[in-house]
Amino acid sequence: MINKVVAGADEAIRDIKDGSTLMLGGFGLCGIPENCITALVKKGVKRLTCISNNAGVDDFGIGLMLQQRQVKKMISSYVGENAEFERQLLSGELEVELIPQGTLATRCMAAGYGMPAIFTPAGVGTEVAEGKEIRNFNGKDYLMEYAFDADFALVKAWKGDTAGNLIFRSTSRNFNPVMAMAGKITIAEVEELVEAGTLDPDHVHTPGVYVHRIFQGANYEKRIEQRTVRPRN
Amino acid sequence: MINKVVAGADEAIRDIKDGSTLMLGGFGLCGIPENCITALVKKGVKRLTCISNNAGVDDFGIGLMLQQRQVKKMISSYVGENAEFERQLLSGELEVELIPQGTLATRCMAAGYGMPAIFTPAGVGTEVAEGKEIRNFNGKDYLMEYAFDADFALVKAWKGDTAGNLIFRSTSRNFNPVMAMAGKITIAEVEELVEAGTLDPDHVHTPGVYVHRIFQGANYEKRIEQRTVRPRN
Amino acid sequence: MLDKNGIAKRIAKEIRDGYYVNLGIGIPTLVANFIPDGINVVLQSENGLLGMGPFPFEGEEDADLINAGKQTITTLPGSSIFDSAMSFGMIRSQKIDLTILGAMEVSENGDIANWKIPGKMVKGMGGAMDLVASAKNIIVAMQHVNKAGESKLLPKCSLPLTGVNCIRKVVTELAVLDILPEGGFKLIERAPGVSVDYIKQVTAGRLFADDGAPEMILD
Amino acid sequence: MLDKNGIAKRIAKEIRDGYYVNLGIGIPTLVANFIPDGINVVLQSENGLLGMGPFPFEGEEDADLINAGKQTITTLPGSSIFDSAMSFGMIRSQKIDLTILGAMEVSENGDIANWKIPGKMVKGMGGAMDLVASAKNIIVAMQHVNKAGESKLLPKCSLPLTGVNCIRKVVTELAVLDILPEGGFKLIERAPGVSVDYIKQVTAGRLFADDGAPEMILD
Repeated sequence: MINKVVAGADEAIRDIKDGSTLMLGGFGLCGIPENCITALVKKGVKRLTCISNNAGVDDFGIGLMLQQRQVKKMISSYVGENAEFERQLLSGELEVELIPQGTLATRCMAAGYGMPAIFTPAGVGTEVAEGKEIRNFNGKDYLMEYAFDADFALVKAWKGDTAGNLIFRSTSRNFNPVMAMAGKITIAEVEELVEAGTLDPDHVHTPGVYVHRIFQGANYEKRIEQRTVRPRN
Repeated sequence: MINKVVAGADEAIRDIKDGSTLMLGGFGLCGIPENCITALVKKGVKRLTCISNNAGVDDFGIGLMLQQRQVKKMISSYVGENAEFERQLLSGELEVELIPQGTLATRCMAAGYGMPAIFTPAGVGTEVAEGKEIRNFNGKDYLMEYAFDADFALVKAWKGDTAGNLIFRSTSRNFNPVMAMAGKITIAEVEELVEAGTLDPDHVHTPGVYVHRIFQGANYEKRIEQRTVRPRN
Repeated sequence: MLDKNGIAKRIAKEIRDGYYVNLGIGIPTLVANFIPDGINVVLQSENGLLGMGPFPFEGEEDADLINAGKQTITTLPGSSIFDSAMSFGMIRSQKIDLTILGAMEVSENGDIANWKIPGKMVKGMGGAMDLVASAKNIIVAMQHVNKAGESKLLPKCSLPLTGVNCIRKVVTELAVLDILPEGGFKLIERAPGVSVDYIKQVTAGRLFADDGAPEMILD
Repeated sequence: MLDKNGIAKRIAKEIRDGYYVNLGIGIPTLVANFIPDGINVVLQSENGLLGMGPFPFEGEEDADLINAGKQTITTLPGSSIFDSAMSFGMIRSQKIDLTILGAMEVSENGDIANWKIPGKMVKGMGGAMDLVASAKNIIVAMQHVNKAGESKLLPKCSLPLTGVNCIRKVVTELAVLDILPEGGFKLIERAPGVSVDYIKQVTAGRLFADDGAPEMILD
């Protein structure tokens, strides 16, 4: 078996450079690569293009990179809940490309599956369709959307093994598996790193072939964005 | 939760008619819907189009339907190991469309993901490309292949629950999950049917939304096509 | 006139046994509270869950288990988890029977605008464009008029579109309206105490109410 | 001249530490037996397995665990299972470092024919067309001449093609040959006891062997 383990976040992101294009897994603050983000802030790389469904909040997630003005462009489906983001956007410091959430997911999947483009009806007849090829199949219009081309994918899993196999927990799965398949170099951080042979091959969500580097992250905060509860009777 | 349970194979396939298009999961004899096939032979429906990676052997799998001359057309990637198949093909009774295995899988996936067509390089420059649209992306040629349109998908899982969630075991997974997503009506037979709530939501391979009918099959033979072993020292 | 819960309650009557349903943020989320007994429904959350349950009891929140509104939730027996590509795959392939979402504007040919106001900070369309482009059955839950008192049911949307020719039904605090295949809003039901004339007054798009419309019955 | 195991052994020398490898049926399958110690390799089986292990011990065969040749096999620590769409997805996206497969004919511009003989029963291409269209590094393992004594290394394939301009290296019982980007077979190594002249004689395509070629060293 091929060993993918690196010592930690700093080593994992060692070759992420100014101007790199990154995919970052997660939905809101759920399932985000916390340790990789901390390491990127520490490293101080600039002019990053970040493909991520959301942009974090002011003091957590990608928001931390925005505070340090490390992000040149965000490609996301929803970027609310972030005052610094709004400030940079309105001042022109930050470029934003908003794309439908399903299109975002499927353009990742396309890269992972070696398909240069896919067809989706999302955005037909809207400004999202501007400049894009429209094609009719069986009476319905679809946009042709291209596979993403990202230098690195940073994903967060629950468990991983030394061979790079990943298992996600609950809805923290979200974009992580499709981004893991799509990065030229995929870096996985996990809450628990185990020996190859520990995970049931039938339970693996992301086969190790997609993962180039894996490490066990430290001190997961796993912040909750909207704590909603119901009273006990 | 929505209950998808039917009494057995006969009820599950009740509305499969002469001339229906079926997808059948499995690779070789591994992970094939044995009970559905037995019920189809008993029912005697004719002129079926079968989308399946293989065509079984003379006395097992789709071979049983071939014996009864129930199949009008096979859409497969590999159809060896079947003398009756060969006889019907050479006599013109049976029509065969051979397509690359990855194209077969991806055309199923396309249907399941609501994508009318996909691009693949498989078959470019070969007779598989005849009459198909070729498109160049980044200097490489791809064929445009269409999503399958099947009336029924018959799949076989290891465990399933009353809500239709499926878990596959080992390499008997193969085409089953992608076909389960692709059928207009998907029928799942399982070795063990359990109550909803028994399966870990993180372990489910095929969410119940894709499965219209589920039943526990009887007497799985699970025949081995090529028994290869090594000696104990 | 209905309050938000009233709108949600009325929409809940559109749900049939065996439906898979996607609920948007806001009033649509409330619909889950009014699904009648004996009606089995599975709620999809497009971040990757089928079988969304209620909020957790206090102290049982799980950071790994949220809905598309980023709220902590629970699973139910029979739930399943999947990635974002499969989630939108099942939306595109029309495995979801009913989608309920909010809107800023709806036009008489079924166009919807609900994601962007020029000149204001745009947060993004999230999954809305995928949902409206693919769903076979979409109900909009919204107020009949905006804060400026202007009708949100228009001949043509003035805001940037989310999707075209896709909405089939609108439920507001005043009325239930179908969007006709040939265009126009057909008044189906009036909220208690609301007159046809008043609905006409606040509906800028073509309104068909020739044969009147009954008052809705909510219980 | 090499036997089948010799061909497999020579090909095994092309495998680098950390490679993910797909082995076709026949001689390619034998390559697994000759992977040098200290070289970590993961074998992919395109029916949905990474980390293919050896055949099971007698009595431990599992009908649910087979390879693409439909043989009973085992998994290894670190194995993973996936569906056919993901399997070919990883093939198309070039996550597999090396593909080794058999052929009926190879042409001097890297075309390959290995699935169909006109007039004979055609069993199908299986995954071969996907593999040759996508893999970045493909080695063909085959006999230099067919049963009729005709060269299988041709200026142009006569049989229906499996893929075009995709083969980079051919290993036969007589030689190791690279296919040059500009076309033509370049003799890299000779099997023990085989002369350049003999290789020239049984290679119908253009052969470049100007500076001779060393005898291969297998151990």
